[in-house]
Amino acid sequence: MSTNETKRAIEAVVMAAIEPVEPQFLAQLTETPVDDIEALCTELMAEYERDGRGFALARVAGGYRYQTHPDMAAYIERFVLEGQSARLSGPALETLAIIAYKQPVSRAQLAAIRGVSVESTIATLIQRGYVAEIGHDPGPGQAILYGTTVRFLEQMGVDSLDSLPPLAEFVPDASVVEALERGLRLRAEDIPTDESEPDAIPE
Amino acid sequence: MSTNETKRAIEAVVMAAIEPVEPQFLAQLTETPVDDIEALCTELMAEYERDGRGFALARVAGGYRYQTHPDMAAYIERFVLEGQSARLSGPALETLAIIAYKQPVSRAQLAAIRGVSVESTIATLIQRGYVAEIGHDPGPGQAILYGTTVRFLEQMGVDSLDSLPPLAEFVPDASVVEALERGLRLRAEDIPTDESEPDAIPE
Amino acid sequence: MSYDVRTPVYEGPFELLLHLILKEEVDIWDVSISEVIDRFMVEVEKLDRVDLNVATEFLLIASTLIELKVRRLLPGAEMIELDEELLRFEERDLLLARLLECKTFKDAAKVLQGMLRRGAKVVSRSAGPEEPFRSLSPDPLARVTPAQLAAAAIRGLTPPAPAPEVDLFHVAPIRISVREAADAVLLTLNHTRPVNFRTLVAGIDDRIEVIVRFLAVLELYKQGIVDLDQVETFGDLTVRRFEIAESELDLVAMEDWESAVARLDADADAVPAQ
Repeated sequence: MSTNETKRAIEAVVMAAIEPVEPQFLAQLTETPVDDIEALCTELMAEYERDGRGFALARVAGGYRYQTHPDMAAYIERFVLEGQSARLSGPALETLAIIAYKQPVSRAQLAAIRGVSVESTIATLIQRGYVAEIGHDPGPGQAILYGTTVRFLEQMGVDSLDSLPPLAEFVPDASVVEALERGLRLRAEDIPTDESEPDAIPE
Repeated sequence: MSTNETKRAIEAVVMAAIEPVEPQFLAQLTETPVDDIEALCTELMAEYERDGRGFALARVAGGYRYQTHPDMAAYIERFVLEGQSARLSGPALETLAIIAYKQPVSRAQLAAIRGVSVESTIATLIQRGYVAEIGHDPGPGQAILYGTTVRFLEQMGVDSLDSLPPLAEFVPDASVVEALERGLRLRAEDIPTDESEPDAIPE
Repeated sequence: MSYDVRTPVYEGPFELLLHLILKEEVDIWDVSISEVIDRFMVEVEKLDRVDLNVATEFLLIASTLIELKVRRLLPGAEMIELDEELLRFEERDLLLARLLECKTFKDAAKVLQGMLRRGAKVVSRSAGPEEPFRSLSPDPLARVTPAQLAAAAIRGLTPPAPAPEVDLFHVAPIRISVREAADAVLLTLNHTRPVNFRTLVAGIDDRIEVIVRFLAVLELYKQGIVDLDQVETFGDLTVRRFEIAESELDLVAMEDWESAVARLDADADAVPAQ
């Protein structure tokens, strides 16, 4: 791959990333030595500075990320205070709500319930500090399990998860129950009491 | 504020945003006429393209956003891995097309055009966030009316519904109409006679 | 056209009909009725699941086709009245229009698919502002109440395929009940002078309303309030009110019709107007 192509790939990947991207990851992705990645990133930083861009490529703990240029702080402050960046999308809120009520829950379970990939939604929720990894599924997959944080409770203004409104008479559909059970060793209280339905218990 | 300063501010703000930023908002933040904002954004787009950046500034869903350059899709695919949600089925796409062009539209109207029940395809489209309930029919039935969402525009990468190709482009051409007419003709006399159009007679 | 690489699985009757006519070049009229049905059934059997709505639509299309074909084969076709002839063209044109509409959106869907595919090749920036700006922004959850969270949970946990709902849409066109229709008929028939049924339904465009009015006339006949006469088969139906009704108008009996009308209307909903 040409140097130019590698630079473009770095730009694209860092632009798409929510968290800083490790140079090792960029090296692996572009099949380029890490030292070259670092050199190319330094070049990019210089280019943006030279071109007087309003953003910058920064080396922070954990890797590279795009951020706003310090000169533009005044605009960003006003922009951020306006709250445009402070909206939780409908899908994100729904995923958060499922995690809140059904924790601990794995990414695969969430994807099965939501019917779509939840990668970026979970990343956003973790970044916001509402959700955290709270353990691993003891089953073969050792899937990461997610749950809500203390910060989540604070922001919702409730003391504990028990203080969230109950989902009333809402009974999830069998497919949702199945999705929740699949791939997760069940906690005792989750095991369906109806023993006559062995199908509901995951293999 | 100098033109250059405005451009930098646009770059910084759009970089910090999580959804497309309306030009009106950029105009307000930088105290610059909207027309100038649009012109500057167009300049920025051209600069990134000229410099062969791995990202692009795009006009989507009524605003500006940074996104990865389409040429970099291979790296992004590897990067987001499971991030790509499953493709839509043919029926779901066709229902989506009808909603996109005929909105607001009720389930009954959709079913009439599709010739089948659209329950589950609408549910899929809503879950994907492409379609939402956008109102109720004022008539006696108070039927729910559906329309496309901002997310749909974002996913399509278009600025507004007006940017979709006009439906007229898809109206079947004469040969298809003729084939259908031939297939559905009522009686032998309906077939054009030799003198007029010999091609129309089926073998 | 490389579109149809998969085993054709039809989402609906229009799609199937499109396929039969455009791809297999079946001339619905040149083949025998049994062959039309056979081909139709072969395709229908390929459906991997039977959806009652779909099955009904298939039946409807199949019967429309057969009806059109049978009419053509019937002896004495030359003697068909002009408006009946026109009606037949109207039916054909309706089917044609629906097929064209189906094809139009099928093609539009392909373009949308391409656009969505291209759209999926880019990832938009969603990292948001970095610190310290991030902490400046109002917390999005601060505006969410616990009740809204619970509502979001229910939305999120509701499976994609909803339980079939009773769609009241089809109820809308019904503006008149048999009972009301009977009142309207009696109002027109306030003399014993016979009135042509056509007169009784003059100005009514909705097919269902015409049928409801006809049902009302039948009920009034049954109750001995009006007399019916038809001089020749398919001739005009005349309705005449008895000078002295054989009985009082039985309102309860009228109500029995309403469920039948509701069914009728539901059927009509399967054949949407235009």
